[in-house]
Amino acid sequence: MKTNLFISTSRVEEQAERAGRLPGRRTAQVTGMEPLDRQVWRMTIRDPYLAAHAPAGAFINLYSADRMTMMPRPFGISRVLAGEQIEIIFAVVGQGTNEFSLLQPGMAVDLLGPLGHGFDLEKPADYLLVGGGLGVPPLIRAAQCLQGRSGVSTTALLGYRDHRFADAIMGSLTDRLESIDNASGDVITLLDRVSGDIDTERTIILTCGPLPMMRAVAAWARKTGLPAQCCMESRMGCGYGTCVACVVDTVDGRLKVCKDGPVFAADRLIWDAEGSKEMPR
Amino acid sequence: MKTNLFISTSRVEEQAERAGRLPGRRTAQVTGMEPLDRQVWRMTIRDPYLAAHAPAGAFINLYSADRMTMMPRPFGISRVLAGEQIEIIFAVVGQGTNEFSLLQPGMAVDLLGPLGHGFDLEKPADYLLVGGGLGVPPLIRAAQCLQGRSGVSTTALLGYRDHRFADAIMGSLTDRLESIDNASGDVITLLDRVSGDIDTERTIILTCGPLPMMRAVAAWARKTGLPAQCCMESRMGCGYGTCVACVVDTVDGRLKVCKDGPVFAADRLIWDAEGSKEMPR
Amino acid sequence: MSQRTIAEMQTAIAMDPLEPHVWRHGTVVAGTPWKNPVGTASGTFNLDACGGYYDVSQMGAISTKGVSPVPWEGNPTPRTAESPAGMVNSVGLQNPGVDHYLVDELPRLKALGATVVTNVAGHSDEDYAIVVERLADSPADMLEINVSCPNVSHGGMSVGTDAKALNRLITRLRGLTDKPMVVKLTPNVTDIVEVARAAVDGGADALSLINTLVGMRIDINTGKPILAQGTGGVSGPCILPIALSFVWRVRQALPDIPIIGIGGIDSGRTALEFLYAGANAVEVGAAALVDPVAPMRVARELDDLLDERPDLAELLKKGKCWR
Amino acid sequence: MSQRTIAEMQTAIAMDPLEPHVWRHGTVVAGTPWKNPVGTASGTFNLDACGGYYDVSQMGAISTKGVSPVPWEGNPTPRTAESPAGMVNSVGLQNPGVDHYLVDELPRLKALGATVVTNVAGHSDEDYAIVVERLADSPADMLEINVSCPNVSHGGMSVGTDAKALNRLITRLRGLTDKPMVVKLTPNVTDIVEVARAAVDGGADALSLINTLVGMRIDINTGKPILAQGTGGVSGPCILPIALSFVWRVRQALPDIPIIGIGGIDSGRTALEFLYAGANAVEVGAAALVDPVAPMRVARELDDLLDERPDLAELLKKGKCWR
Ligand SMILES: Cc1cc2nc3c(=O)[nH]c(=O)nc-3n(C[C@H](O)[C@H](O)[C@H](O)COP(=O)(O)OP(=O)(O)OC[C@H]3O[C@@H](n4cnc5c(N)ncnc54)[C@H](O)[C@@H]3O)c2cc1C
Ligand SMILES: Cc1cc2nc3c(=O)[nH]c(=O)nc-3n(C[C@H](O)[C@H](O)[C@H](O)COP(=O)(O)OP(=O)(O)OC[C@H]3O[C@@H](n4cnc5c(N)ncnc54)[C@H](O)[C@@H]3O)c2cc1C
Ligand SMILES: Cc1cc2nc3c(=O)[nH]c(=O)nc-3n(C[C@H](O)[C@H](O)[C@H](O)COP(=O)(O)O)c2cc1C
Ligand SMILES: Cc1cc2nc3c(=O)[nH]c(=O)nc-3n(C[C@H](O)[C@H](O)[C@H](O)COP(=O)(O)O)c2cc1C
Ligand code: FES
Ligand code: FES
Repeated sequence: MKTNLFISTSRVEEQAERAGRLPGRRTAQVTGMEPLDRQVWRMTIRDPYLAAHAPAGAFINLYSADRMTMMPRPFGISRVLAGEQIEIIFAVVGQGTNEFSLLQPGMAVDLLGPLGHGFDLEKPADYLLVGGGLGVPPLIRAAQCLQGRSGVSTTALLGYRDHRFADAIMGSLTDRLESIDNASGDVITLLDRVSGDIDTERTIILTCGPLPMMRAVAAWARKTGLPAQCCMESRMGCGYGTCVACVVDTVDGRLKVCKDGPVFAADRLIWDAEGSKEMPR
Repeated sequence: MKTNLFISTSRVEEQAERAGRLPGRRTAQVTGMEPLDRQVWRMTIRDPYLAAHAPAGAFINLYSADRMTMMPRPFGISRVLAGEQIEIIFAVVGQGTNEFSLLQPGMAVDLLGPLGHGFDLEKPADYLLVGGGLGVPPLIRAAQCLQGRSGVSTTALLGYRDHRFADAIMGSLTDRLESIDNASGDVITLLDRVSGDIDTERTIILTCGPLPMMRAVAAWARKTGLPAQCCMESRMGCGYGTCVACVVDTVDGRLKVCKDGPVFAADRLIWDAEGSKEMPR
Repeated sequence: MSQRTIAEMQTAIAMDPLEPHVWRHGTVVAGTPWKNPVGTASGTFNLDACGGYYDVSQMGAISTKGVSPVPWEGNPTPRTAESPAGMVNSVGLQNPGVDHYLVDELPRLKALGATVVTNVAGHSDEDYAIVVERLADSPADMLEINVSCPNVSHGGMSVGTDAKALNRLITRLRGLTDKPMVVKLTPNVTDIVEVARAAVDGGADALSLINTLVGMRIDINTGKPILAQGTGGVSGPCILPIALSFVWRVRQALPDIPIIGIGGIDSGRTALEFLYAGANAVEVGAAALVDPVAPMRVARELDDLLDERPDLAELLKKGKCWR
Repeated sequence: MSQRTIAEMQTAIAMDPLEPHVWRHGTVVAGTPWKNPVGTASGTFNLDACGGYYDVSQMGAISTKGVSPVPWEGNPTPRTAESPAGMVNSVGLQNPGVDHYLVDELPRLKALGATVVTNVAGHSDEDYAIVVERLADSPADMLEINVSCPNVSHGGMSVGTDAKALNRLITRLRGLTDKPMVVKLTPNVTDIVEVARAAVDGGADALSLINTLVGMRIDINTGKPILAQGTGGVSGPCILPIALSFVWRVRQALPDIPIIGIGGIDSGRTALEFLYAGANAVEVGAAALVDPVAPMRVARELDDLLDERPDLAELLKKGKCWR
């Protein structure tokens, strides 16, 4: 049951366009909901504005229909799909994600976005997409944006706790895919495995995953001399840059993950500072 | 969207029966929703326990699916229907009733009940059912309980603001029905109109409606020497007798509308005391 | 209420809170054993009302409605207003008085086997003293001195916000009874630690907190307060984070005093937050008003959660708390 | 947020909060005219973030993030935790300092035509004095002295809970500027009226209240607070009834001081409750974090509601308040 004070996608988007503003919070329609793994779901949402404005690394806020749990739940956009749809992939970890997993096609969900400053994919290069678990979704979008670009190659290296739930989607978008589960190692194992094939002049690492993983990837990149872009997580109060809750320490000061990021160059991040203590999954 | 911590009708009712207790709050299925007037709805709910235990004058609590509005919304049971259903009739006046009006058959709603101490219908008598607006529902249930009883006659006198939304239902259950709208008068007009036909030895008044109306009916009954039972309204904190929020002043002390009532003998109520200041609609 | 996964929700759904249950995790509050760490909060439990829905003897404890020396009429109605994820009440301690309590609710509760915390109300030191004296050799297991009700004009919160007055009152009451005496604190103060210390120094065996926060709602159609009394006390999930921080601050300052945590508890998980904040037990208030079985459900959920937390469970069993 | 009928909801749905609008109901706070009675609350507005979503010049006023004499780093993360119908934050006044503010956010806001309330933060009387002096001949329309932040260890709330210290501070600041000076009060006190009086006696032209209530959440998987700082400040709809009662109590005691009501406002209707409680204007905080357009929507809804309340609208226009 949902009695919503917010207005439908199309109206908000029209109103914002008329006023020359960004579209604010709005109610959009869920178009698909499919399990990819135990407690991991793939959800599609129809929202024309998002479908037209979804840079790789950008995320959206979803909001619970139960106003007792009012804070934003941020999720990386994993793909743009035909019919003005976007896709997210999420794990059920609490109240909000549980509620979202119960949504059915045709039902409504409130959202805000696109949010954040994404990956820099300007350069033609060999992109190494290094992802862990629920950090894979923004890399899928990166792969989608890079697909078919001339002078570009893509290799995905994915680490999972157990089931390799994102391999099928990612595999269809990249030139090469290697994945591993906890039992056999981690993405550093994969990086070491492919390191022989890397053209260090042409390679750019994009990474997203649990903080310890990204820390290890950043260290590996530094050691190897490769540029790396890290897509960070942080507990958010607004997701659009107003509350200063989500900061991370960088050589340029305490920056907002939601607006200055979530993507930061690995060599700008201060990995052990207080500002990045929270462990993302 | 509803993620509910409470358990379905049948399970709660079974659990309670097994434990020899009353069934607590549970989730039941809405089976029908139909407008009777602008902003007035007739809703049916499947709940076996309620269908089997619904004395006239009893009410149920409905709860919002939005836990930000958590307090109970009490509604009189208007009828028991085939298929283990009960019916309520309600007006949209705020957040909760608005939400309920948007429920569709098949959707879920949380409820508690039956609650309260209803009308005394023991005596074979000529019952005068005097109702105003949204006070009519419990009188409909009274008429349903009295229907076909030997030695009983029923006359409904109903006052409405404008549209006579309950006449059709009430008319099918009573021997005689008179109704009036604000423009032409009030239920006292109707009482005066039928007073010539009344056998004062055999007549019992049952009344429910806005406080000023019930006050007038009680005064009319006193004057005429007829016994009257009044079904009261009060702002509730729990609806089942635990919080002492809903009191009304009586010659027996401050009593709970939700548990000692909602039905009180007119001559036990202290009509002008502080305890009954709130104006029901 | 947050962070409940599907699996956990299914457990909750499968659980029958009315089924006979052998409690695995008890607690001890100021020497009094509770079957489990979950009690009912005063003013949100009534035997005739709640006893129909669950076996009240199976609660950790039952804190009964505040009793005064003589029957009290309470405040005019309306006495409740809704607020976001909560409510405001101004019941004003309507109760039939201690004499009635001693011959009616208390013996019936004890006959059922309940652990009873008798909540004591007064308009003056004298009032409290009369009630405590009358209860001194009653079968009540513990007394809970309510110096924190925002809905009475004298006594109540005015004592609970003044450390000196509170200390004087508790010292006096201490002389009147050997029963474990819990002092129930109000959050409507600048310095909770000062007030808590005053109660403990006066002889309190335990503290319970929080009572309601002063609040109100206004009817925008009349421009006037919804409650007849104007203001009332706010309770329910909305006060959860506030209540937790009060318990936490008192626990940091007073490592040894037993604490009953109260405020916004509506699940085993929120109860558990209080135990980690340093409470030895908790009480469920407003949640019981919107679901009669809530206190029992919270107790059952907590019993399960404590299975996975043997360290905490062990401390509670010994009358100690999480640090 | 309660009592919205279908018809009203349809109006809300039909309303375009971004459409050019001629405000029908303004207010005056301590001599400063506001286009409408709705401002943004400090710490929940950032020009770069919010300016994208609506025309910030159309708000009644913009209260900017607290500025300190030098840049502040704020607290470690996590800085937010959810709570029922609200949130707890411990941002700790991270800000780039008053010099940056004077060359960046303030001139840009003024260039857009916004009415600006500059929120002032400090760790000591000296800090506040430095900032106020620097702002004395800036284009800021009003200053709002934040003596109520629960998230900084010195200054902040410690001044706001001590009437004497507050009076001393405000008296000093009064000597430094002729700008309308609003003092922002904390609800974490026993006696709000005493503190309010101390501010007014020190020379405050207006009061704004409430700032956040101290609160916390605990992660039941670790047994530790979610916020790195332990406790933080609670805001959002959950504090609405509490905030209303603070405004109401100050208004009863101080009939003439202009008041900006803050706390849990998320609709024209909840804003209106504050006006009936005696506020001359309101500010929208946490609601803006979960819907960037919320402050503008609240302002538009209130403009419509005031159409039907000409008496109240008339009072506000004259700088007076509802009694
Ligand atoms: C920029 C960004 C992108 C993300 N993308 C994805 C994604 O593509 N797929 C996915 O499964 N998850 C993603 N996450 C994590 C996801 O936001 C959380 O799992 C989710 O918010 C948890 O909500 P909940 O209500 O189920 O949990 P609860 O614990 O009940 O949430 C309570 C509060 O804590 C916040 N919170 C809880 N866990 C986290 C977390 N790990 N990080 C940040 N905030 C948290 C919630 O947003 C909420 O405000 C992303 C997080 C960020 C910051
Ligand atoms: C015993 C009893 C039986 C009732 N039977 C019916 C019925 O059959 N049909 C019908 O249309 N209405 C009935 N009412 C009134 C109905 O309960 C209210 O209209 C409804 O609760 C309003 O909810 P809301 O969320 O729309 O309004 P809101 O104003 O948003 O509600 C806020 C709070 O105030 C309470 N409240 C608001 N108005 C009233 C009121 N008039 N009386 C008591 N509490 C109120 C609500 O329950 C809620 O807790 C009955 C009330 C009582 C006490
Ligand atoms: C309707 C109502 C009546 C109350 N009566 C009392 C009382 O008599 N004595 C008392 O100490 N506390 C009383 N309280 C306070 C509660 O016991 C509890 O401290 C408070 O409601 C906070 O807990 P909660 O959020 O779980 O409700 C009352 C609360 C409510 C809602
Ligand atoms: C993230 C955040 C940051 C805040 N920062 C400030 C601040 O810098 N200065 C200040 O006076 N108040 C600050 N506040 C308090 C708000 O201005 C407001 O008083 C409080 O949040 C209550 O209003 P609300 O319930 O509408 O949020 C902040 C609040 C939040 C949520
Ligand atoms: S979450 Fe609010 S600034 Fe990033
Ligand atoms: S509403 Fe709680 S006792 Fe009647």
